[in-house]
Amino acid sequence: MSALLLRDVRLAARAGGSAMLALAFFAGVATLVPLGVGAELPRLARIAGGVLWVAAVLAALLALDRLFQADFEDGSLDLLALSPLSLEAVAAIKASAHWLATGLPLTLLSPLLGVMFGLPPRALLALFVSLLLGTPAVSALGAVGAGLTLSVRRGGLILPLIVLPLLAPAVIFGAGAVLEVLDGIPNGALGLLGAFSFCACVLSPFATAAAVRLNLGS
Amino acid sequence: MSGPYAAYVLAGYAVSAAALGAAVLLTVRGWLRARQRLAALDAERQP
Amino acid sequence: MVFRDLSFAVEAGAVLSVEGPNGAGKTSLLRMLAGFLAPASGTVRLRIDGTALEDGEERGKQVGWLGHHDAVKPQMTVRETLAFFAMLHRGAGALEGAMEQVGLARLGDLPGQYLSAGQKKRVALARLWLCGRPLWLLDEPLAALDPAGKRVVADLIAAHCAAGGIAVAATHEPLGIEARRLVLA
Amino acid sequence: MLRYANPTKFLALSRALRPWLAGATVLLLGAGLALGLRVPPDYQQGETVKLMFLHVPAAWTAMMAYGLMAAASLVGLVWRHPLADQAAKAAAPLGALFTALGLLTGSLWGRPMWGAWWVWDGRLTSFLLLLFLYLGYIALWNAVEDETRAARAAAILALVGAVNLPVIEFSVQWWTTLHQGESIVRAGGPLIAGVYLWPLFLMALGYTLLFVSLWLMRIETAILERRARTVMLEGG
Repeated sequence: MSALLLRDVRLAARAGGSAMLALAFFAGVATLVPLGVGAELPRLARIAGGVLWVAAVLAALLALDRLFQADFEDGSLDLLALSPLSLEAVAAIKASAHWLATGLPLTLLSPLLGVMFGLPPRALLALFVSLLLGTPAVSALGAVGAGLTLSVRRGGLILPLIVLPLLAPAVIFGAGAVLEVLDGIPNGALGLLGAFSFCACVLSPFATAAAVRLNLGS
Repeated sequence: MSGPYAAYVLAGYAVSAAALGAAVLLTVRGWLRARQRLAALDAERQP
Repeated sequence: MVFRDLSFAVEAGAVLSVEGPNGAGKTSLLRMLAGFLAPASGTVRLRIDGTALEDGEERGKQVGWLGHHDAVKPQMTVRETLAFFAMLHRGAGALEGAMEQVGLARLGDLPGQYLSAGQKKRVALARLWLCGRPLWLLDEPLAALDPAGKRVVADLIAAHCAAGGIAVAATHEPLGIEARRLVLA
Repeated sequence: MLRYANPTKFLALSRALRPWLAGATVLLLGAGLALGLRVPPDYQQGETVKLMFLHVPAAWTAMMAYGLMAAASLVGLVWRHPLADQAAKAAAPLGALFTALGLLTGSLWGRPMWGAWWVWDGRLTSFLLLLFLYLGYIALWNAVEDETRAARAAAILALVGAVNLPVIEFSVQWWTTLHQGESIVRAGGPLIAGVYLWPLFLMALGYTLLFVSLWLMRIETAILERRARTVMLEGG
């Protein structure tokens, strides 16, 4: 079980892996937005939650289309399917490895970028916690998209199109959690985000495994 | 129909009619073409 | 529909060589035996120690698979790849022994990207040996191998069957050991 | 239901239904328009209330289409019915069309009050996301080469989408209350007075039957095309 997790995380973390790519993209977007929107911190703070959340989701999606395709193309996926682990377990582990390699680093980096948007400390904490709760859902639902686009040569292009509507609630609740602190009006965003993320993480492996299974028959 | 916003209403109806009309036309055209192709192939197979 | 009305049985210790032109369905047959692909009709049954396994995924857990691609990651060394799959498939074999047997003894720490096609195939063979599964399904095992490599394949299969295993190989050239032949038209 | 699963029976059924469906659709839309266009202008929205007769039926049909698509996908996935897969595939473009129409008439309807062509109103936003779900579904169908795998992949997506739809709907409504403070007048549907109810109902039913007739015809087309392909393959 952990062998697969460690292998995937190590593969993603290595130079060619996706971890650095996601972080670079996240930081890149976070620096470009103020250049586009203007430097008034009060205004930036207002949109910080939303912008950083969207940037984090897109950064996480970057690494997703190779989640299964790399193993599919080099024959590893066949061997993974023959392992004592069920495909659902493999799907869950793959999604967790993706979260460890991309979701978690993005979450750890987010407070630093939040400072650049003039977010007060309590809002930084809200941003951090919302990403901590929400990025697993991005990996889980993203894994479904990765499974579905497994046999599509340039699957990466339609993966965002398929997954983004499904991630809308995560972005809404995530950004809402930051606004809650800024406006001082409790809106229960974190609770809703936690519930959404939990359901996504529990249910997605079944859909992902089904998607992978049908591609194994090729 | 009068009033400042009558134009919007007309636009709405015009676009809806155009879009639905196009959908009907395209669907029927596709259907006819499929029928003709099948008929032609059947005729070809047993002259 | 690739093939139909096909039925055969292979008993323990036997080798079945599946032959036929390209596109005859050799690979599809192997994938069906492995449980990746469900047959449109009919059943695939593996009887092992008295219990009959018909469900594809159950059967898959008894299958040693050698596919077209050798599943060797460029960034992982030979030893890392073998160790990973041995742990994943809970194989009991000794790593060093397996590497020696396929002639990779000195290449343990070489990352996959520097391996030739033949060497990658040997890694796949070592993995097959390590994982110790009763039913071996081999898709063109002799491809990309030099004569010495071909002998390794023959020896491995012979040893596997001597220990009571079954081997089904899709191949274009003779395996170099005594085997029943199944030709797909 | 399974009796109509085999294509020839389906073709017979569809052919039999077609005249009735077409006739009913024309009658309903005709009556709906006749009544709707002569309805008195709303005290608050003036003439634009007439757009409601386009927006609400289109939006309703778009949602219903997704429901039918998901149901057909489930049947196709579980009982492995190629006809159900074709039914789901045939419904998607129509569903997307009605969603787009709903969006367009919605923005036209809201334009006078909100003073902007697009407003992030809860309903419009959730229909925009529904449109993305449709486009993703259609894109997946076209991206996967092998037809049977494409059908199953799309079916899984449709089901995942269907499970998520209520969540998306809720999160968007929640989101609008969140941003309530920013002076967006909530364009809630007007209290539907009796006089508007009838045209609305007729139009909604008319749209629904229009969708069903187009849907059945598109499924027939798919069956005929598939038959043509098999004839070509065997004939060759």
